[in-house]
Amino acid sequence: AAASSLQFALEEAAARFSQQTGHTLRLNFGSSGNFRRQIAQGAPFELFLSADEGFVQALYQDGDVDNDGVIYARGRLAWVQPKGRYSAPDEQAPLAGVHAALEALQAGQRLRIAIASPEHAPYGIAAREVLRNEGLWDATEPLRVQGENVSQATQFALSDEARGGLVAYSLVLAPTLSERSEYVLIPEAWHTPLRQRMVLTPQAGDAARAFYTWLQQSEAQAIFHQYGFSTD
Amino acid sequence: MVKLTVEAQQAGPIPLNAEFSCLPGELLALVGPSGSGKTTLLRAIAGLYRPQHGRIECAGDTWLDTQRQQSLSPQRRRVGMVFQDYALFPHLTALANVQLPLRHLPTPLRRPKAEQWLETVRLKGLENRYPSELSGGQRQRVALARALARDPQVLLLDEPFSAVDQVTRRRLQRELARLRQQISIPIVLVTHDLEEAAALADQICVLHNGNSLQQAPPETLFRTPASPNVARLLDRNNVFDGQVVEVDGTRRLQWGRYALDVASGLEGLNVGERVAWYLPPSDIVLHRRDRPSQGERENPVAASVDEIIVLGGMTSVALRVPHGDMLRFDIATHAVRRNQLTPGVAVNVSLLAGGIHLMPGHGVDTAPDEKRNTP
Amino acid sequence: MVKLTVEAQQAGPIPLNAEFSCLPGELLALVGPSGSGKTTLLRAIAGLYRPQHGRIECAGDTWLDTQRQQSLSPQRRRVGMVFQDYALFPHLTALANVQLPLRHLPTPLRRPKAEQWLETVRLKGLENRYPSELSGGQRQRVALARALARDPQVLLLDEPFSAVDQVTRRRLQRELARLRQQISIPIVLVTHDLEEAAALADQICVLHNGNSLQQAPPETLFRTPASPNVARLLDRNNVFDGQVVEVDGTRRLQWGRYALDVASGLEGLNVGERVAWYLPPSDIVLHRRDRPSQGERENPVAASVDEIIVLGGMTSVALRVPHGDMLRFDIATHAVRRNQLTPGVAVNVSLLAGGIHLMPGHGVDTAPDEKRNTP
Amino acid sequence: MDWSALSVSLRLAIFTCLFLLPIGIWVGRRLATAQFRGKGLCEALVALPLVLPPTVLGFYLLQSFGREAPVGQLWMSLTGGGLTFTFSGILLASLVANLPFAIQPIQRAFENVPHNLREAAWCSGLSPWQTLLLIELPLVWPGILSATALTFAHTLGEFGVILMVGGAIDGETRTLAIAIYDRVQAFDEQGAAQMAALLLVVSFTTLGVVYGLAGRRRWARG
Amino acid sequence: MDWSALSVSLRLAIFTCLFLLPIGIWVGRRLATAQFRGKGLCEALVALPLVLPPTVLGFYLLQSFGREAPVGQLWMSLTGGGLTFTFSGILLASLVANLPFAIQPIQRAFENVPHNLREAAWCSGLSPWQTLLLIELPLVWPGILSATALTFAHTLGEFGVILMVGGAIDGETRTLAIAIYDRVQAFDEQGAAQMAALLLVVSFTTLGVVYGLAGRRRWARG
Ligand SMILES: Nc1ncnc2c1ncn2[C@@H]1O[C@H](COP(=O)(O)OP(=O)(O)OP(=O)(O)O)[C@@H](O)[C@H]1O
Ligand SMILES: Nc1ncnc2c1ncn2[C@@H]1O[C@H](COP(=O)(O)OP(=O)(O)OP(=O)(O)O)[C@@H](O)[C@H]1O
Ligand SMILES: [Mg+2]
Ligand SMILES: [Mg+2]
Repeated sequence: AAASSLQFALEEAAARFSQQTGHTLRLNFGSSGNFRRQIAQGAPFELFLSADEGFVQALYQDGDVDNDGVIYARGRLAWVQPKGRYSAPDEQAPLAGVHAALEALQAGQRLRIAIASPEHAPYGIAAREVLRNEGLWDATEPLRVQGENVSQATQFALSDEARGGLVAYSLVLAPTLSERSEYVLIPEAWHTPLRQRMVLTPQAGDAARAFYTWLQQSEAQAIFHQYGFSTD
Repeated sequence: MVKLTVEAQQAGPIPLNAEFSCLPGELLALVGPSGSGKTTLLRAIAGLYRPQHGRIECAGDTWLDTQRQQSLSPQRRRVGMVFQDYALFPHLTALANVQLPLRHLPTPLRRPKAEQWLETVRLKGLENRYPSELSGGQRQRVALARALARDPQVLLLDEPFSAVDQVTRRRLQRELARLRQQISIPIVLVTHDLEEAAALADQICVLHNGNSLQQAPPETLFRTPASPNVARLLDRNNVFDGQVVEVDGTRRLQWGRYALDVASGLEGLNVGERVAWYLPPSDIVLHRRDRPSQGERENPVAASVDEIIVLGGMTSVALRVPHGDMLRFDIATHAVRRNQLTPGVAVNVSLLAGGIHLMPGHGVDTAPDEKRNTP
Repeated sequence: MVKLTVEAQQAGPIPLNAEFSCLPGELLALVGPSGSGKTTLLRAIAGLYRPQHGRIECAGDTWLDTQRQQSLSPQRRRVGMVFQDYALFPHLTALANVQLPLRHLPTPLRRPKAEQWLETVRLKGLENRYPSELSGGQRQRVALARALARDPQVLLLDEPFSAVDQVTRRRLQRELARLRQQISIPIVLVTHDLEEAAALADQICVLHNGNSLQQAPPETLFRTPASPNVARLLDRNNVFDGQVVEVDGTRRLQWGRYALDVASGLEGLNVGERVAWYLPPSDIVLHRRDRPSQGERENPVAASVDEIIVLGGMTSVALRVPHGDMLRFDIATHAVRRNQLTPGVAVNVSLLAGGIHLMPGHGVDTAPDEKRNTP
Repeated sequence: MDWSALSVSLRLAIFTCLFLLPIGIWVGRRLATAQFRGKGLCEALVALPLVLPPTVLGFYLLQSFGREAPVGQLWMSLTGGGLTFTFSGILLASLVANLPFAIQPIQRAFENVPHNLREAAWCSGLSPWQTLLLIELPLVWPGILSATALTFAHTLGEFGVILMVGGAIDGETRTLAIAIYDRVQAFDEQGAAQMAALLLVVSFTTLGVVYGLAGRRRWARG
Repeated sequence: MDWSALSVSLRLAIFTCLFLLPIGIWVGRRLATAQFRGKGLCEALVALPLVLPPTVLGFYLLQSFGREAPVGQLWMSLTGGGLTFTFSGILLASLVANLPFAIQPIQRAFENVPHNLREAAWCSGLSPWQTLLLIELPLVWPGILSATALTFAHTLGEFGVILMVGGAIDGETRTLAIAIYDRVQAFDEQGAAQMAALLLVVSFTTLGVVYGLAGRRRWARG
């Protein structure tokens, strides 16, 4: 079970791992919150890669897993917008799109800014933090649309009505999206690190354990990096 | 006793106070004005309606006894019922409708038996029509066939011929008469056609506002109705008001200026008592112009022709007597021509003493007021 | 012309080949066996059914002309229709049902008018009942009131009295007769009750299998039906098969061993020709035992009593003549008693020459076989 | 408690019912009374919004509501505003998603109106319109109530489609169902339970009233 | 194409219909014919699963299906297995979620069966059971078909509840709807569209067949 933001990275990692070890893996992507709940109910997942370390820690505290796992990567936030429709994003001013949308609003045009739910989605919380820090949170209120998760937020960000959105960098790198979108990374320092933690569940078998170990090695770390995560 | 006996009493919502019985092989006609509770009583017999108080027995079994909280389900009562609105199953063909109550027969026998019943009601060829594709009378006949097919212990027919033409009706009536000889069960027939009741029934029970007023064989009923009310419900005219008098030492019935001879019934009455009386139209004899008629000296009454209505071979005649009452009777149309009856003509008639029927204890004015029907 | 004329032809699915007309203020009765298309024709007049070929005109307007592809909607035809199954609106009270067609009146007038109509059909006090809370006859009367309330240009009544008792029926018939004098519109009445048709109708149209066989005033129809088929549909018995013969230079009708005198109709026929003939029951005169009867020398026929059915004041008598045919007629019950008629007794009757009605071109065997009804 | 979400939910549910009922009555009546080829196809089409997972339906709607898509363009030219992420947008989506709920019960009800009652109404001089209003609608009333209840309840509970098309904007497109979902996802189970209780009370009251009304008819069939 | 997900979806839909129809017929008939106090309440209760957002409903079901919860325990003691994350679990959840779809149309249909037909059946000697089978069921057939179609289609499309209770386990609880959702989430719009097309074809065929059957009845009312 893995957070949906890991979709592409983990597929590649799993393929590589299977190739090397002969183990086959079944991957299940979805909302980390749902997974937490399901694992607490005894869902037959062996390894849980959460997008938010909070879920893993909560599981540990409730005694549903034996340890609090390890951090395997850190997520990065990126500004993404539909390709070619607006002025290209600028490395120096990653939030230029937000400002542009605010100006458009003054001119009477409403262009939406998409984020994931700031209440429960890790990337949404980070996005809120970024906007708060920049003093844009209240101003963007009428422009914000919220996705249930970061994937939906990305879809919103690329829809016709949107100026763009603050979403997971890992998704932006997805092959089907790259041709439709333009992006710029948000400096990692602007928000609390999106530490992603994984943990083995009590049902974990050999393959899962091996994969758990393998993921912490450099080859896997490189893949994560390639798909938009920070690693140490 | 293997007869059907029915007693039902309740105050509302449908007032009932009825009691009647029917022997096996006998046909009982329930007659009464629209809304008098005929359908309700049939439904009570079938177990579809439960009166507050009542007792129904049939073929020795108690079907309903409200005192003992006993009530058999409709299925266990084995009644064949023709509903007033047919209640055919719209999703089944005529044949399948009739086949349904035949489920006690082995499967291969059902179809031929159902076809036979449909033939009995003259619907051969329409077996595969759905009820919506049949005319009103055809539907009614399917309903009749379905009731007969049930092989019932009692047959309940709610105006089973009301929608069929006279010729077919006659045939179905004949069929019903034949059936009565074959299967010896009580048959209760609701009808508004008094002729039909007279022709078919062994017993007629007259209902009014849920009350059973009189049960008797047709002949008796038509000749000696229990009250002016019954007479009127039976569409008998010739109900009058008279007074018991004594003339030359014999009791007579004073009617206008006539003191009528009465064959029987006057003995028990006091002189001076007012009494309602009835004369069947068959006991009114018209005096012929050209020669004396039989019984001419019996209660001769002078009257004038008020109305002549020719109904084919028969003609209905209304005569007005001097004090205003109206005598009505039917005679053959050729007799009307022969006697040259036209409105206004003065004629003499005899009121046969043997036919005069006294109904003491009832004023003529206790006529059925249909408004009492209402809640 | 302001009369109603109807023509309808089609081969299927319901075969029709009918033609009839009705003057304003006139009442036309449609009679015919169950399934003969009476309801279908009324529906065609009302615009609810469209025959393949046909023409309907009323009050000078063309309501239907299939040749010119013209057809008025039911709303614009202004017909008052009593449906055979009443078709009351189940969600409206009796009063509201009757109020519905009164929407051309100003609102405050509707309610009193509707109440008035309900009173006319003797339903006062039941205004606030829903159809499901009424008896069959009460429902039918609501339907009648609703049709009358429409203030129609033509009144179409599909067995409007079939579910009401005889007394109420009589009142409603009287009401209808009164109405006819007030509003001068054509009235088409479907009925299976021939007496009703005879009593109420100015014209009767006999239908069979969708064909209109004859239209005529009742008296004419009952005395001179156009064919044995019509006679049989009208429930007339006394239809026989005879042969034209010449006796002593005059044409006679040979019937068994009798060569009957016939008042008219024989002239146009050839000697030797077989011909169906009919005698109205009113033209059969029973010879009295004690003294000679009038017209005794006219076509005397010896017969034996086959059947005696007492129906109240009247008795139906069937006599068998030597060659097997059966003569049926009604006489007063007291006449039966007087003549001591019982089954088996030999009697003489006269067949009045003026009543004998010849129906050349038809064999008696072309009887209506209801099986032809079927598709 | 999230009152603005409740207000959005209620407004959405009420407007959906208001718009959908006439459509349901019209389409249901057509499907019930008219006989034409491909009727089965039409009926299946009506049921389609049921088949697609809400988010997928929402996804397709989102795409077709966009500025470049035909529906969005049409709307743009009519009103000057966009469809996605607006109340109008989720209303339109909700209309599509609830089509089957509105039409099916009404259609079945119309199928059960005996045809001769219509004929009797015509013969009483009622125009087709008056027949519809005075005769047919009262007779199909239980079906209409059913449709209203189902539509209302389903709109209150609908979440995937609304979220996808609306983007959960506070006070505009964020419904109570979305708010509850957010609470659940944020592991605020108590808050979720409270809002769910509120939702239940609202729906329950509405449904209770609706069915109470339906049960009150005094007349009976047949 | 995800055939195993299709198979799970079809199995789920078919079983849901199979189990739910008898329930729908029984409850619908009771609600239609019996007169008792609190009937409106019962009807509202039946409609409840509609009101809750699917994921919220799923959440509550997940909790009550757990090993410590009463339903889960009962199931455990009956079968020895767990309910959550198994096919039985999503089937049970689907039964709950589809209750209103199955009951409502059938109830309305039963309400339209004239009572005197029942009486005529009893007088023809049919037991209440036979009356149900031979008279009432054929008459409410359109309603049953409606219920089947709605239930079938809705089960195919249902996603929130199933995902929550079933956890999207391949070949066991991962339905086509979930697979489509996953494809959408992964921005694989083409894959999603293909699967959605498959889903549509399946449902369309089923619905078409169902409504085709419904349209075939030759008899008419009234
Ligand atoms: N939908 C239909 N399809 C085929 N035939 C039909 C259909 N409806 C009626 N019929 C047939 O048409 C014929 C005429 O029917 P109609 O109702 O006009 O008869 P009717 O004279 O009114 O009979 P009744 O006196 O029994 O009411 C009947 O034989 C009937 O079976
Ligand atoms: N549900 C009801 N509630 C109250 N009164 C009713 C109800 N159903 C019928 N009635 C009344 O009960 C009385 C008896 O009805 P019933 O149907 O037994 O009459 P009936 O003798 O069969 O009349 P008809 O000859 O007209 O069929 C009628 O006055 C009718 O109005
Ligand atoms: Mg009755
Ligand atoms: Mg008819």
